[in-house]
Amino acid sequence: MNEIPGTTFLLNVVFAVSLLATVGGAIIAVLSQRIIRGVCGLALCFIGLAGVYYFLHAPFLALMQILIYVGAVCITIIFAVMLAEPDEAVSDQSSASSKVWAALALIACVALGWGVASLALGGSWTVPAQPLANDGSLRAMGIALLTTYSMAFEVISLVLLVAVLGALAVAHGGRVRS
Amino acid sequence: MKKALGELLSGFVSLLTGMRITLRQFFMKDVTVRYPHEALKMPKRYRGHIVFVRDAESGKSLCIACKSCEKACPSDCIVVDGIKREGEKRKSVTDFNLDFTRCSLCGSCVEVCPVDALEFSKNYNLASTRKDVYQIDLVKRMEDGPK
Amino acid sequence: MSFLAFNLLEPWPEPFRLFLYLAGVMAFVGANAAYLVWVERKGAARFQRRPGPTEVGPAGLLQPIADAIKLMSKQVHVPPDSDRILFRLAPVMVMSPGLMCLATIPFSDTIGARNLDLGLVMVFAFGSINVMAIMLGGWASRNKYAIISSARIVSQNVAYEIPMLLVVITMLMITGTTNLHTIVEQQAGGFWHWNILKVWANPLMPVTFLIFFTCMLAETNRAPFDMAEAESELVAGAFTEYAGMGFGVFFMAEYANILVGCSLATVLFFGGWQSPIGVFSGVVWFLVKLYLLIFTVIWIRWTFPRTQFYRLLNLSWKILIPISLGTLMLTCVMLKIF
Amino acid sequence: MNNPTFYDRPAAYLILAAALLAIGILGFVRRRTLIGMLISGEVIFAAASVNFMALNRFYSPDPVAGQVVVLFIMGLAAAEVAVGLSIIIAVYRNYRSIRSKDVSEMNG
Amino acid sequence: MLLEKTNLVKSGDNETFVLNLGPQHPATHGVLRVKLTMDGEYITRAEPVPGYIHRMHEKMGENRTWAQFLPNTSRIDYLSAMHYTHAYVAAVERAAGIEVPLRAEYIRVITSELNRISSHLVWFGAFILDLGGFTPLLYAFDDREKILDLLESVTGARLTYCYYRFGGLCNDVDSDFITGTKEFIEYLKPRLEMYRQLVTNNIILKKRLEGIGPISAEMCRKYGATGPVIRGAGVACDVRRVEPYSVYPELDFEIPVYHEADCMARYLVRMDEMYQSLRILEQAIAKLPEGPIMGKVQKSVKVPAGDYYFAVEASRGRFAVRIVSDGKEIPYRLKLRAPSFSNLSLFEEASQGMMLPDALALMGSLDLVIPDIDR
Repeated sequence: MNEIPGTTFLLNVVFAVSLLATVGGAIIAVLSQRIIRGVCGLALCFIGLAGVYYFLHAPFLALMQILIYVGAVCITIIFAVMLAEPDEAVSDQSSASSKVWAALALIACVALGWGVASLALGGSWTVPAQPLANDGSLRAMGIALLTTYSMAFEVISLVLLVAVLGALAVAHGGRVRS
Repeated sequence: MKKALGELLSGFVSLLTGMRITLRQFFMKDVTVRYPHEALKMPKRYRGHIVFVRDAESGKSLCIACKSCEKACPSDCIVVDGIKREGEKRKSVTDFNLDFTRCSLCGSCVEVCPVDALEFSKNYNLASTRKDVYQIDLVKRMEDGPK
Repeated sequence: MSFLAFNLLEPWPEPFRLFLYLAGVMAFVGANAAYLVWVERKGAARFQRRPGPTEVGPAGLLQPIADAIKLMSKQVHVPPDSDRILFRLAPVMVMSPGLMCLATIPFSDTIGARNLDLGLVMVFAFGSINVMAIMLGGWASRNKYAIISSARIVSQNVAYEIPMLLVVITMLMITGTTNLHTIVEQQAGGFWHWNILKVWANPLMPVTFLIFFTCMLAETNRAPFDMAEAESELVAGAFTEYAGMGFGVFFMAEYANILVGCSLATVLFFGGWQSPIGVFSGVVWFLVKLYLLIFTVIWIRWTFPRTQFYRLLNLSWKILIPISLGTLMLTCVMLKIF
Repeated sequence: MNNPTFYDRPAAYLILAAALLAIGILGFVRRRTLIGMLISGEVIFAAASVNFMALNRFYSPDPVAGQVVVLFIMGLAAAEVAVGLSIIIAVYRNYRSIRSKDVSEMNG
Repeated sequence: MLLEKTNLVKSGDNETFVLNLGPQHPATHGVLRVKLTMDGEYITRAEPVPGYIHRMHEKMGENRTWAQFLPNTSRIDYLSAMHYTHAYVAAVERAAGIEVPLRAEYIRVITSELNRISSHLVWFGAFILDLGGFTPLLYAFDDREKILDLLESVTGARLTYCYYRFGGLCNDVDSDFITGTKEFIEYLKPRLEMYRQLVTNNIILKKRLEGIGPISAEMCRKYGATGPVIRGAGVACDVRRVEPYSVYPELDFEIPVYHEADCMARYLVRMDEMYQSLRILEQAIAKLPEGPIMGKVQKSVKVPAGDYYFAVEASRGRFAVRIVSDGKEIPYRLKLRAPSFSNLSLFEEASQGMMLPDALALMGSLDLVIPDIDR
């Protein structure tokens, strides 16, 4: 570790920023009126999450998070927003009954979050006696993907292929040019 | 497949040819004239706004205020006035106003002039932010003029 | 400067290094973005046999500063119907990938902001943010031209990311590492060791480079692939509504991205800081290669007309992706044989 | 505090995951458009990924397993988004709306 | 709600939006507005809205003497001013029965063809600019500058020449002009070859123009499109051959015709026309006779009552002047038939279903000059 005392503090700050970005981004993602801002919030959430992964000693995952989620998923969603333009109207959010429902949903979700968090914290996790020999690097991951998890890897590629074909089929079906 | 590859190759060659040409131009001399620092000479027949021809002997205008130019002008931008002075055969000009904002530089006035009293100036630097710069008084201009 | 900050600061604690290299990279990107505009204008002028900027400073060298002052003094106008937050966020976002990506580029053996094991992945991860920024800018403007342009940017970038990543995977198979520093070290000892001439690993290596270069042009929205701001079609595309420094930042980001792309090409294909004769390697060689590539980018821009949008996509899907897949396969086979 | 590096404690990550889950479910309930629901779904996925990573990091002997699982989740999420969005576009083409309410009215 | 929505779908409501291309847009080269109804990037309807710089040239003609209208003729299509003046002057000459000396006719042909080359060079540059290539524009302007210098030395103006007069010309050409023109011919030939290599052969340009924007001969007839547009549709329609005027019958030149009817065909027609103009220039200079440059004309031209018509081949197609005179010193009616207007009017039909960049390539290949449309 570093000898300079400020380092730990700085890293803590960076971690806090990541956490804040993740949670804040998620809140923007689900609560903003305009869907396009929601997508931006999602992107922010993912970037924050990348930071979190970095602190979890998974830099490759952090970069993949940005590459796949921000670079592909968010952009695809924005693209869909452009095509379908689903700006939510403000009016149907403000009626009295919907406010009640919103409050109920909020309470339920907070309770859920609380419950899950306390379960997770209160659970008795077995700490392993000794870590495995591999270091969790990209190399180790590649080897694992092609040996231990080769079946899952194949299935995932199949799923992706089917998803691409399915998406093409579904999207093409609606596109009948006269 | 072979055809497609051939097309790809010939297309690529055409791109390289284009790049070769522009690169050759890259090392050639500039063709522009850096205007405020150097200026081109106006050709003999350049049609600027009109000015009076100065009589070689008297140094005065040849204009006889016949108003042909006023009539010939398609844009009505010339106003001429003259008086007949004592002891002179012809009228002489007292007022010759050119409204250059309306002039289309067609040269009708110069062509129609019976005594060839008008010529084109070589003045092309006519940019201004004020409109009254273009109300050119030819008589005054000749009197103030250097030659 | 960033490249002074490496060995000198090795014993220094991480946060200070972090801060210093950030400042260095920012200065480098800023200076380059500003002066590449000058280079571009001078280059364009030469190709068109004009003098280019001459009035501000000797040979117009102060022109970028004059431009910046002019842009900054302009009103920052946000169109009334636009999405204000996103409209202002986009120019900020668009600069960040250039800065992040450059942090991992090794300029020489000792000069480099950060030697990351995942350098190559990082460049692509942060490079993808750029698309989102331009797209958001276009969308937030609420201008029809800008929205068309946004849609184009997305399709274009998605289409060209695929062959680019395929090429990069080919490179990964040859180099066996994502550490850019190591990749350059592998290419030491003369130009015949550079990856572009590694024909025993893949006889189509120059073609691979061409694909990479084409994709880089498309990803950075450079002519002949500048669909995003095709001025004769979409006025200024996604940047139509931006005035003053907002536009200036987009403009600079384009050059920052070119800088990153050309740096990456230098590192991957041209042996980074390695000298072509095997001795006297150093940062000079990196810069020479980098700026030659940038010059080529400018040269291409001032030579060709713009492609059509669907031809651009066809080029990617029908030509570049099959060929890059082919080179990938070929590399697999070649690496297995030898 | 005996351990000042709070980024090295599992609690932070587990709470984060729970919070993301709650936010995601809230969004799933609140959002009225299909795209909004898709976004909320992504947040829930993120919660799951964080949990996997955190538990893997602190309580598992194999540092690779968690990463691999999260990679799989990413792949699945990408597939989900691709299919989901194409369905949304198809729905929009046919119903001119992507609100879940409007679309559900169309049954039959 | 349900019914409403399904109705919407059934009535063919697609995701169209209206895009105003212009009045200020880089691709329209002036103040032309085209109202585009777009489905994505596809144009479902393109409605040109001209008239932003209408200057009433025809009405102006009815309010001034025959000679006073001369300056106006250079300003209708400012890029081919010579042809327009030629048409007007020749119409009046035909009406008033004025003889034009042979030397003047040859000089008219020389200046007209120089003007045609300069006009095509501007089009060439602007067209490539429309397609996103900037550099050829400046090369073309460099060449054009040489033509402008030549014409300026004769006429005194660089754009609005107003050089022809009833019965002849206002100035004679000197030997400098003749040698200058000869030099220019030799200069331009390798330049055109350079353009062929740099632009015409370029794969990107070929892909952008070949098969794009087909305009059949039938459509040209329907809308009265002339010039390179109809010649690109396979019809060898050129006023210089169909209704010969001036000394064109004595000169040997070809009418370039392409049958593909696409943007590339129109492009190639114009590029070939520059070669042909060079050929005409060579011959006309070789044949240029000595003699007067003005015929016998009374001081103020009087046109006998009647209805007269004269057409010339301008750079953009057939330009015709119809004058109706009641014997007074001002025209009774003056009708200008401008080629760009007819060429633009087919844009609406031709651009249907095209993508925006293709439609702009089509518009560029029509070579529109906005003042010519609006007059």
